[in-house]
This record gives sequence, structure tokens and C-alpha cells, in this order.
Amino acid sequence: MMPLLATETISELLREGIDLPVFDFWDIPPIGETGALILAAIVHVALLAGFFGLPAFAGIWAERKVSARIQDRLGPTRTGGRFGWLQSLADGIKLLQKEDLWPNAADSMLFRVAPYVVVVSSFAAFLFLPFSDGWVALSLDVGLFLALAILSLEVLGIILAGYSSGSKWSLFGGMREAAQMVSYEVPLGITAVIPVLIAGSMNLNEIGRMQSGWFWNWFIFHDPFTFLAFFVFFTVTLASNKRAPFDLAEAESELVGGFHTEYSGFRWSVFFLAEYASMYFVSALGVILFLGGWWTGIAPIDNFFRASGDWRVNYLGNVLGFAVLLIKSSKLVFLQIWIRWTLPRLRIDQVMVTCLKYLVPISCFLFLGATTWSLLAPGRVAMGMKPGLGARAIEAAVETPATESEAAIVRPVDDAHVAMSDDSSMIGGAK
Amino acid sequence: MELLLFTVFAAAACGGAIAVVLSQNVVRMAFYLVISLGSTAGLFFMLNADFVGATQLLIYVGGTVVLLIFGVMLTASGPFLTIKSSPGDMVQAILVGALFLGMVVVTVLQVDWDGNAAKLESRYGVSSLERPGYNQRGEGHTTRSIGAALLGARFDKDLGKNREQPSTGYLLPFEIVSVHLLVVLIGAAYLARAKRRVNVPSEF
Amino acid sequence: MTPEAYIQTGTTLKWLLGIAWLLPLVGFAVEIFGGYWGKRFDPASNGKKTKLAAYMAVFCIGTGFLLSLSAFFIWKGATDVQLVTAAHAAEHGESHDGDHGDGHDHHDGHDHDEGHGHDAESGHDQDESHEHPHSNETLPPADDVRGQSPEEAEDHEGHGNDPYAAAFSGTFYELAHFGDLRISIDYYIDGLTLLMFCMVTLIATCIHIFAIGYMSDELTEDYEDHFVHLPGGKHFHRPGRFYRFFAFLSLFSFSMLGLVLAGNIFQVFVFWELVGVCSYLLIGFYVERHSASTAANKAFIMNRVGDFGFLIGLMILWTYFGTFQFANTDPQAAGDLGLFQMARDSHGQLDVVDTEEGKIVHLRGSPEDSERSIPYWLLIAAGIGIFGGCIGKSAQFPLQPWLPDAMEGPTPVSALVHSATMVAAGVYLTGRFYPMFTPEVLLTIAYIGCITLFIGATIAVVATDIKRVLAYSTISQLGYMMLALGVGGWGAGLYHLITHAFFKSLMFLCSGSVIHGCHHEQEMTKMGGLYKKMPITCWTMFIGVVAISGLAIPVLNVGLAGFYSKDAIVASGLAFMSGNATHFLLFFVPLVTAGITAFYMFRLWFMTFAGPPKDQHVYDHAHESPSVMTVPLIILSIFAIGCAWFGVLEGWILTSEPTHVAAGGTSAHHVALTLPSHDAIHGVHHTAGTAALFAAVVGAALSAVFYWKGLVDPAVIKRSFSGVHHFLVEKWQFDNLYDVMFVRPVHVVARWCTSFDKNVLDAFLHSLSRMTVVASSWDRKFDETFVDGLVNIVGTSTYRVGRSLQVVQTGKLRQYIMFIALGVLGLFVLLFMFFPRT
Amino acid sequence: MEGVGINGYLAVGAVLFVCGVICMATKRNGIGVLMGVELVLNGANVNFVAFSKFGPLGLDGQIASLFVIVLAAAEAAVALAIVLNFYNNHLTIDVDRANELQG
Repeated sequence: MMPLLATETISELLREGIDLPVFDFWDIPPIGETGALILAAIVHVALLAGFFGLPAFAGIWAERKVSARIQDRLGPTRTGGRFGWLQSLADGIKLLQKEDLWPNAADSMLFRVAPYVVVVSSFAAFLFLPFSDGWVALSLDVGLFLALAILSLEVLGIILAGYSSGSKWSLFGGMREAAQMVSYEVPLGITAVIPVLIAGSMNLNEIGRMQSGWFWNWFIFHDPFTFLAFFVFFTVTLASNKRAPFDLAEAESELVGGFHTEYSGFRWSVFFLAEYASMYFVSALGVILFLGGWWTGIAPIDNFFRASGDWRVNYLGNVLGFAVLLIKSSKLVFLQIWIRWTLPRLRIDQVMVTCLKYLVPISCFLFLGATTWSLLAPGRVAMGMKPGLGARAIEAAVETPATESEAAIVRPVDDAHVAMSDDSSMIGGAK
Repeated sequence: MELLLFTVFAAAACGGAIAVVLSQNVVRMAFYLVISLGSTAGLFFMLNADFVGATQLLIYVGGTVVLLIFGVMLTASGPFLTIKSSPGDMVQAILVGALFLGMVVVTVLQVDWDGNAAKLESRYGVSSLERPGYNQRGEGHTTRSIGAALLGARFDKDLGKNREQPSTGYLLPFEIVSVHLLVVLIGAAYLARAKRRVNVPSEF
Repeated sequence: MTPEAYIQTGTTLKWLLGIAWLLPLVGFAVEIFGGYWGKRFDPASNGKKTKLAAYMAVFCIGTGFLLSLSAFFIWKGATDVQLVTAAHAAEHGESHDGDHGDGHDHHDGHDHDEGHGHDAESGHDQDESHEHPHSNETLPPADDVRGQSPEEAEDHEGHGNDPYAAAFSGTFYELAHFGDLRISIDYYIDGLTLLMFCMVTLIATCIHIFAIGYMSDELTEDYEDHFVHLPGGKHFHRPGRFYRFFAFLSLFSFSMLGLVLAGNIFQVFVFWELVGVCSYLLIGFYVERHSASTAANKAFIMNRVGDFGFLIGLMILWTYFGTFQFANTDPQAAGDLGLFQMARDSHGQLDVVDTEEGKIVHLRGSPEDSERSIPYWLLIAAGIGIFGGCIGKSAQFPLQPWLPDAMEGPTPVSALVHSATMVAAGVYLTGRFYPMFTPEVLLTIAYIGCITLFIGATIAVVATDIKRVLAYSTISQLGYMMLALGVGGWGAGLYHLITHAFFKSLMFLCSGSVIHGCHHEQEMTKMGGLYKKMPITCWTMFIGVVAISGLAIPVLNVGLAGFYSKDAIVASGLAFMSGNATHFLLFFVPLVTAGITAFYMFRLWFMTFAGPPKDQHVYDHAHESPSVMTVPLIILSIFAIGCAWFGVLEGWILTSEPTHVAAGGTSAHHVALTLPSHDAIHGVHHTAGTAALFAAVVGAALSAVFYWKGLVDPAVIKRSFSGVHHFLVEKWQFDNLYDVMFVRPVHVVARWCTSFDKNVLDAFLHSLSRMTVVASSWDRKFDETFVDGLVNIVGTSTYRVGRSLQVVQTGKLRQYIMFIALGVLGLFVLLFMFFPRT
Repeated sequence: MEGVGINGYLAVGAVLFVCGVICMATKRNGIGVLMGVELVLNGANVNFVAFSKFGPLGLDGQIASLFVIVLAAAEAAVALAIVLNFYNNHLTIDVDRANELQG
């Protein structure tokens, strides 16, 4: 089957016909592979779309409330129903009703396409996010890699928006965004690679699984370098979301509205939807990479749910994990909002200096440090290989075969791989 | 299903490419380029090359094209810059391109792929498509293999064979590319830094 | 010693001595670069110069001394050598056959440690040797470790006269390996090496310290050299070269220690040349002085003459032995033999066989090449060749004239390089390479030494320059050493080498102190009465004079260092004469020269320190040197007095004596010769000692009569023997002789060559060139019409084609791309046309 | 599931390649030319990966295409720098103006 639609949960069940006890009374016949895939995709998309809208909605509401608390304003706490949550709904309805217009000077095609590019990429990133153990739409070997790649597509939409508006404010906003993002992707990538290095996999589900048990198994507590790396990662994600203090692309005081100056109505709201969704996404990413993912961090609880043979208990455990992930990510989102309303905005040159002169070297140093730590600390496995790298990786691969086919082929020829691992010391330079 | 996906991606890739050719606005060209390259990434996924596809997305779409647009903005002397090419050139080029395409397609169609596979099989004994250690089920878990190959170990070639000398993989090319990238980084920074010419020579 | 203990000790010694050896090299590098760059990087130190270089050099060599000393004690403790004197060596050598475990040997050895007195024990020794009679002819004295089974080696543990049990050899680093040729940095450590290390580092330390004071006038940015006269009556000015002096001294120390430590003859040669270079640099330290630079050249060239012989020797050895290593003493690697082990069997004998092609010497080695041999005459040639190098380095006849001229260098250099260490290296090498010398070579060595010692001593009698007297004295003393080695007194020669080093460097330093005190006045005729002005220098010098003269208290037989060693030499000569009556000169010349030595040394002392001042100006300005110069004098004088007491020193030297020496022997190969055994030498020791002491006393007394009391005016003698005096003042006419023999003939030949060049070769060349001019003028015409025409046609046509192709070069990127695409298309079409698919 | 043979992928590669060539040949905008280069490289990449699945190349094809991608990024950076320089000197990025080397 094709990797593009590989899932671990629903599609497997669908393909072989659902025989879960819960669904017994439904008596659904097997629907064939193609049908199962399509059905699985639809289910996933529906679930994800729901989840995509929710944090955005909650985020906008939270932003309002938090900023009001921080700035000592009373309005947002009073208006719009209890705790003001209706205000967001009202705003949404208002925006939907507005007339869809675009400036004369705009490049109309790109102007219209840009918000969709943003929102599609932001949404697509959720495909790779495991919400609990195995609850992931696409469980890919290159999950983290693809997630970062697709996140970077969001930038493209913003640049297009800025360019096509035909306004100098928008153009400046777009250019700033381009410069900022191209730069910040470097430390983002490097700091994201550090947990990958420790876990030995880019599969986000795998990375999350490796942090089970007590909370000191979380990668943030793995070594001093990962501890620092988390904060660098968090800082960089702030910038990649155009959150204050790095929100130069939409700096109101200088650029009116930056790249979305000329947008209004639904298109404008789509930008915001995407921004809050990706706020949540990067927070969840940080949680999975560093903060133990969906695990509570208290080993007995997690083990109770995992070890149980009953699928219902397992399922309950997954639900608990989902909740834990939500809570952890929400705290990070809250932190982002807090920072936005606390810190003043930087200048564009300061933003670039922060990235290129500080964050890049720091993240490189942390990467080196984490590498060295993994090599030196006994019992830890770096990059899925034992210290010595090189062909010794073969040995590691034999011990933990990546696929069944590899394992099947490898096992009968133990002598051969022993001979090769002898040579490995030569190749790896360990001697 | 596969055919459907292939059709979608191939159409998007080719259509994007043709749109790049026909479009006159640079930024639009970039947008179409993104579509074309992204669809190519989809084709890569279909070809079980998940890592290559992801790289294509990250580096090409996320990096190179953004860089290109950035360049457009740095060099734009007016809004919505278009430098139109003459229709004559267009026709000429499309003629040559069509010839070229025709030639390639004809050549490809003439190749007897099954015959070639049979030849390879007769020469090497086993089917060249069924290599031990390499993923025949085609689930696209190539990341580990590629990573190991870049570090100098070839699972797909060395596993299961009693070979005296393990292959060296791509360690050296990898290092060379690394150094090359560094050189490019410095070179680009040097080339692009702001230089103010005192007097631009009128001739030459 | 067990193999483990052997390896452990060997490693310890290797590193101790290795560090002591390399430290001066580090010092040299730091000093030369630090000194050179220091003043450039520190413009603040304008005019003031630092003594750091000197401290660095002193630190390096001083540390080297401490390391050598500790190495010596480690060696002594590990090998448990029994001290033996000449008399005991032979006895020990054979007694091991019979009574092994009776502890007798040990007892005797210790006796000798404590009480010095040949006479007291000579009777006892004689008894011992009678109990175990041996014949000098066949003589199986002691064997060495080579070729022994391990049990045998253990048997001989702690045996005092077993040289290879107390020697350690090995390799520091292998430089290259071409086929059979192995070029490596080896070491060979035995008692002699260690003593030389201690001696060299101790003396060098003293001289380094002394030089801090002596060279202090170089500590200026503007040094005025009074000996270089520029036109206009001015003197030459230059920056001081304090750091350079110490850098060179450090380099020299490094080279000298390397020479001593060397484990193969090729390495010796390398360091041999290095000390030569250092000597050259140091003699020419005042390079602006014409005399200094010519003296440096002279020294260098004369050494090259000797080294030529050395090279020939090396080639012969390499050709026939295939190795350069001296000996391999590692009991575990018994198969890999060195030079000595190949040449001599386990009894120290050469295996000479008469064949129809002449005498050959069978070489020992691994069983597969048991047929290895070397013609006897080539062994002689090799020995004489190597000794040729020693002649050059040790200033032996006929290459001795360079040494007096070398006194142009600063006095510490004369003390270190040209009296105590480098010139003694020739003697050291002769001693070290002793097993390779056939009796014929030894006889040559003896006669060369004999001639040298007489020439040196006689010239010293008439020399008036204080340093030159000492230089000739050095030549003469080196002759003594060579003579001793030549007549079989191996221990005596090297014994004298050590003692001489102490008192001769002491005297040189004293003379340096005098020269320093008298503001660079070197003529003794302008000195006198200096004992009041510089008492410490005076009395330390007196100790040196007494030591070299070999004076002693007759009844108690207690004397200074030189007494014992010179006695040993004269005794060796006497013993040799008693075996070979034809070679009587080898005893009488040294005996007479002992008297002459005492005469000229006391003459020097009297003229310098005693009597009334001869030049009031010099006298008024003379002053005692600072303590940095006098303290080394006192230290050295202590050694000059006591280093030979109780026979300990001699015993240590004898631990490394080659096996075949102790028992003497006869040879009748080309020259019939009997070499005296230790017994023989010991037997005549008393007689010889008395005679030598008598000669020395006579010489000293005569000197006192002439130069102290003034009872006889030396001028009168000079006038009545004016011919002889002139002959001596002209240094036996050697310089003139060489001028006539070599320099002038070369000039004549050169003139011939010049005229041949000018008249024949040049004419030929001129005619050739004229012909070439004619030919080339024809060629030019051809060139201009045909070749140029052709080239022009090609050029213009290329130009036209290029012009016509210019149109294609549109400069448009897009067109080029079209061209490329079309080109590829065309290529494919061609491909399909000419290579259709089958 | 019916398979798509290698020919389909090769055809896509050919189209991309030819489009790239045409793009290079027709665009007067320097950055447009660059985009053409990217298309050409991409067409080649499709072929590489296709052969890696259908042909004997195996993992080597994928790695080759990886190198192509990485080097294309590097090439884009340098080319962009050149374009910027060109713009600084000519105040345009019309490659037809870069005809100083005309014969």
C-alpha cells in the first residue's frame, strides 16, 4: 500500500473489515482496500478539520482574555456571554458576512490563492501530529521532516499575500516574512533534530513513545543540551509563527497591517485561523519532541493503561494521553500569548541578528553537545546507532530490524554481519 | 487508485511546468513552480521515495522558491514586474521543445524494459529488482537506509551477502557536498553583499 | 640480570639520557628564535639585553647533568658492577672459569674501591694470576652476552668485567629502512657513555655559568669590536650576540651528547659533523675578525680531510657488515648482531683465516650467512679510515694545526669545545670502536699519538700566547690518550680523557678569567705578578698546572687527577715496550714529554702569575673576575684534584672495556705485535710511575729555575738555540709545509687550468659561437620567409574564420540554450542514424 | 491495483525537462531562467527516482536525486547572488542586456 495514506489505526481496521466488539452489531462487510483508504482519509480529515478549528477558536478567545488580564482591561471579560467566549463567535460571523473585495492594484489570482496556501499548509501539518499513542493520521518515517517542510509552505502563502496585494506595506511585510522565515528555519531545523538524534527516528509517534515512563525520560531532561534546546526551539517557533516579539511581518505601528493590510472578511479570518492553528501545532510539536508527548510523566499511571490487555483500557489510556497532550500544548500556547503581551516588539535588524548571530550558533553548539553526550553517555543510543557510527550501524540494524523483510534476510547470515562489524571499527575510525 | 493519484500528480506537475513557461509574471511563475515541484514530491512518494519527497518539499518548495521570490522582490524595479518575451522566441522555443519532447518520448517508448530486466537477470543471476535488504514491499521506509548510506553503510547492498569488503556508501560525496554547501554559502554572501561601484564603466 | 630487569633498566636509562640529550636542542631552538625575535617584539628593551638565553641554556644543560647523574646511579644499582682496576680485570676475566661461587671476586673488587694503592696490593694480584695461569696467546678471558644461552647469561650476572652485561643498546626511532639498510637513532649505554654524559654535562654546566660572566660585554645593542679595524681608524660596531652564543653552546651540547649516546657508527658520523658545525660556528663567533673566520674555515676544512677517511671506513663497514649498529646487547634478541659482535667471537678474538686470496676475517652472524667474511686488509683500511676521522677531530698529527688557530673563538668555547669535549670525541670514538681495530691499526694509532704528543709539547714550550700554550698542551695530551689506546691501555686512554677534561677546561677557564681581567690581553709576555690581583684564578690555575704535570707526593703516591692517568699511560707504554722492543719510542717519548709538559705548564703559570709585572699598564687594570666566573673555577678545581682518587673512576671506566683488552694478546698477521695484558701493565706500573714523576719534577724544577727564580735567562737559551727556537715558533713548519705541499701546488695547477681554459677551451668556444652566428643568420632567412609565411597564413585564415563565426557569438543567454538544445537533438539524430538499434 | 509503468514517470520527467528548457530559452527575466533550471533538474530527478523503483538503480537513484536537490539549492543561492550583482550593475534583470561578451 502506499505510504502517503499509511495509518496505524483506522485504515488497518477498515481494510480487513471491522471486527471490533464494539461494532459487532453494525456488521459492516469488508469494503476493499481502496474503499478503506478513502473512508479512512475522510474520517481523518473530518476529525482533523474539527480539531483544526477548535484551537483556533479557543486561541483567539484566550488571546483576548489573557491580554485583557495582562493589560488590566475589563471589556473582554464582560462582553460576549460567560467569560466572553461568544465574542469570538460573533467576530467569526461578522467576518463571514463581509464583502469579499480586493484592491485594483492587486494581482487578483495570487491575492485570492494566498490565504488558501496558508491555511492548507497549516492544516496539512496536523496530518503528522500524533495526538496519542498511535493516534496519528500519517505515521511516516519522515514525519517530523515533512511537518517542518509543510510548515515552511505557510511562509510561501504569506509572501504571496504580501506581494500580490499591490501595496507597499504588504510588500514590506512579505519581504520581512521571507527574510525572517528563511533564517529561522535553520535553528528550527537544528533544534528539532536534537530529539530526533536521541530517539533515532523522525517518526513523531516513535519519538513520543520513547519518552514514556517517569517524567525524567522526557527529552528535555535527557541532558543539559536538550534542556537548553527546548527553550531555543520555543523561541524559534515564536518567530516562525510571526508571534510577538517577532511579528515584524504584521507590525501595526510601522506597516499598518503588514502582509494582510489589504485583506478583509473571510480571507482575513483564514489567515488568523491558520496562525492560531499553527500556534497550537508548534506547541504540540514541542511537547512531543521535548515534553514527553501524551505521557503523564508518572510511570504507574501510564503503565496501567498500556500494560492492560483489555483494548478498552488501552483506549481509555489513549484518551487520557490526548487530554494530557492538549493540556501541555495549551500551556505552551498560553506562554506564547503571555510573551506577546509582555515583551515589546523587536526591530527587523534585531530579529535577524537574534537569529543569525545568536540562535544559529547556539543551536549548533547544542546539537554538537547533544551528539557528544549521546556518544559518551553509556547505554544511550544515538541516531539509532551505537557509538562508532559507520558500518557499525549495520549491527544496530540487525539488532533492531527496521522492517520484517530486513530481519528475515539478516538472521540466517549472522557470520557475515559479524565480519562486517569487525571492519566497522576501521571505517568508523573508532580505532 | 494508484493510477488516479498518478494522473492527478502528473497532471499537476506538467500543468504547473507549462504554466511556468506561459506565465509572464515572475511571482506567478514561482507559484506555478511550487505547484509543479510539490506535485513532483507527490510522485516521489508514489515511487516509495518518501525521504526524497520530503526533502523536495523542504528544500525546493520551502527554501529555494522562497529564495527565488525573495530575489524577485530585491530586484523588482516596479510593482508586478513583467519582462515579456517576444512571441517569435516563444514559437521557436516551443517548436524545439516539442521536437525534443517527441524525441525523448519516442526513445523511451522504444526501450524494451522487460527485455532489459531479463538481460540484467541473466547477467547477475537474480532479478535486479529484488535486492536483499532493500524494501520490496515498497512501503517507503527509506530514511534509515539513506541515512546509513550517507554515513557509509549500505544496508541494501551489504546485508545478507557474505562480502569481504562492505561498500563505502556515500560518505565521501556527502562530505564533499557539505563542504560545497559551505563554500556556496560564503560565495553567495560575498557575491551578494552590497557593493557600491564608484563609476560604472560605460563600455563593456 | 633477568631480561625483564634488563629491559626495564634499559628503558629508564634510555629516557633519562634521551631527555638530557634533547633538552639542549629545545634550548637551542628557544634561544635562537627567542633571541632573534625577542628584540624585535620588545622595542621597549632598547639597549638593555636580557640574560634569559643564558639562564635557559644553563637550565637545559644543568638539568641534563642531574639526569645523567641519576641515570648513572640507576645504571650502577641495576647492573651491580664490580669496580676493578687494571690489575684485577685480567684476574676476574679468567677466574670465572674455575672458582665461581667463592665470593672472592667481590671481595677483591671492594678492596679496590676503598683503598687506592697499586703497590699495596700488587703482590696479591700477582699471586692470584699465578694461581690461574693463562697464556697471552690463546686467552679466553671473559665472554659477553652475545651468543650465550640465557642460563649462561645468568651465570655471569654481576660479573665486573663483562661489558655487555652492563651495556644497554636499542633504538629510539627508526628513520628509514631501505632494503637491508636501516638508518635509525640508536643508543648504546654503558659505563663509558654514562661517565662521558656526566663529565660533559658537568663541565658544560660550569662553562655555561662561566660564560654568563665572560660574555657579559655582548649584552649591549652596540658592541664595539676592537679587533676589527675599519678604514679611517674606526672599529666595527654591531649589536651584541649574547643569545646567539648560548644558542650555539646549547646546540653543541646537544650534538656532543648525541655523539656519546649514539648506538651506531652512522649516527656517530652525523653528530660528528654536527659538532664540527658547532665548532665552526663558535670559532667564527667573531665572524667580522678576519683571523676568526679563517680559523673557522681552517678547522672545518681540516676536519673534512679526516672525515673523508671516516666515510671510506663507513662504506667498507657497510659493504661487509651490512649494519652500522655497535652491538646488540639485548639478551632476548641474540640473533641480531652488531658490528663488534660480528667482528669478534665470544672471546674477543678475530677469526683470521689464510686463504689463497690473502687473509680474511670470518664474521659471525646468523647461521644462514655463516660464510660472511671480510678481507683482513680491508678491515685495516676501515679501522684506519675511522681513525682518520679521529685524527681530524682530535687534532692529531698531521691534521693538528687547526686547533691552535681555533683559539680565535671565545675562551669558554676553547674550554668546552676545543679541550674537554669535542676534540676528546676522537679519543672517545677510538675507544668506543676499539673492537674493530686490528693490531696494525693500533700500532698506527700509537705512533700517530706519539708523534702528536711530542710535537704539541715542544711547540707549547715556545708559545707566548696563553691560550695557544693551552691549545698545544691539549694536542699533546690528546696524543697521550691516542698513544695509550694504541698500545693497549684502553682504560688508561679514556681515564686520561676524563681527568684531562676536568683540568684542561679548568685551565682554559682560568686563562679566560685572566684574559677577561686583563681586558683581552693574551700575551704572557705582558703579564706577570697577577697572583696579587686575582688570587682565586691564580690558585685554581695552579691546581690545574699541578694536575696536568702529574706531580705527586712521592712517598705517599698521592697526587692530583693527572698523576694517576698519566701514570697509567706511561705504564701502558712501558709494558708495550717490554713486549715489543722495537717500539721503544712509544715509551720514551711520552716519558720525556711528561717532563716537557711539566716545564711548559709551570712556565705558563710563572709567566702569568709569578714574578714582577712585565707590563705596568696591563697590571694596573687587571682585576679579579666576578663570582659567576670564579665559582665554576673552584668547582672544576675540586674535580681536578679529586676525581681520580681511590681508583673509583678508573674502575667505572674499565666496566666497559672490550673483552679482548684485559688479557692482552699477540698478533702476527701483518705486523708482529704483542699487546700487554692488565697484569703486564700493572707489573710495570710502579716503575713507570716513578719515572714519570721524576720527569715531571725535573721539568717543573727547570721551569722554576728559568721563569720564577730567573737563575737562567730564557733569552740566552733562545739565542743559543735560535734555529730550534725558530723551528718551534714556526710550529715545526707545518703551516708552511702544508702551504708548500698543498696550497701552492693547487695554485699552480689552478693557473694551468686557467690558461688551458682561456687559450684552448675559450678559443674553441669562440669559434663554435662564430659558426653558430653564421648558421643562425641563414636560419633566420629561412625562418622569415618560409616558416613565418606559413604561420601567417594559418594566423590570417584563423582570424578570418573567427571573424565570420563572430556572428554566432550573440551574447544572448537564451540563444545559447537554444543552441544547446538543438545540439543535443542533432546528436540524438546522428546517434539514431549511425547506431540504429539492433 | 493497476500499476503505472516506468514510462509514465519518464514521460512526466520529459515534460518537466522540456518545459524547463523552453523556460530557460524564452524567459528574459533572470530569475525565470533560474526557474527553468530548477525544472530541468527536477525532470532529471523524476527519472532518477523512477529508475530507483523500476530499474536497477535501487537506493542509489534516490541518493543521486537527493544530491541533485541539495546542489540545486546551492546553485540557486549562488545564481541569485549573481542575479543580484547583475541587478546592481545594470538596474534590471533582463538577461538579454547581459550581452557584453557579444562577438
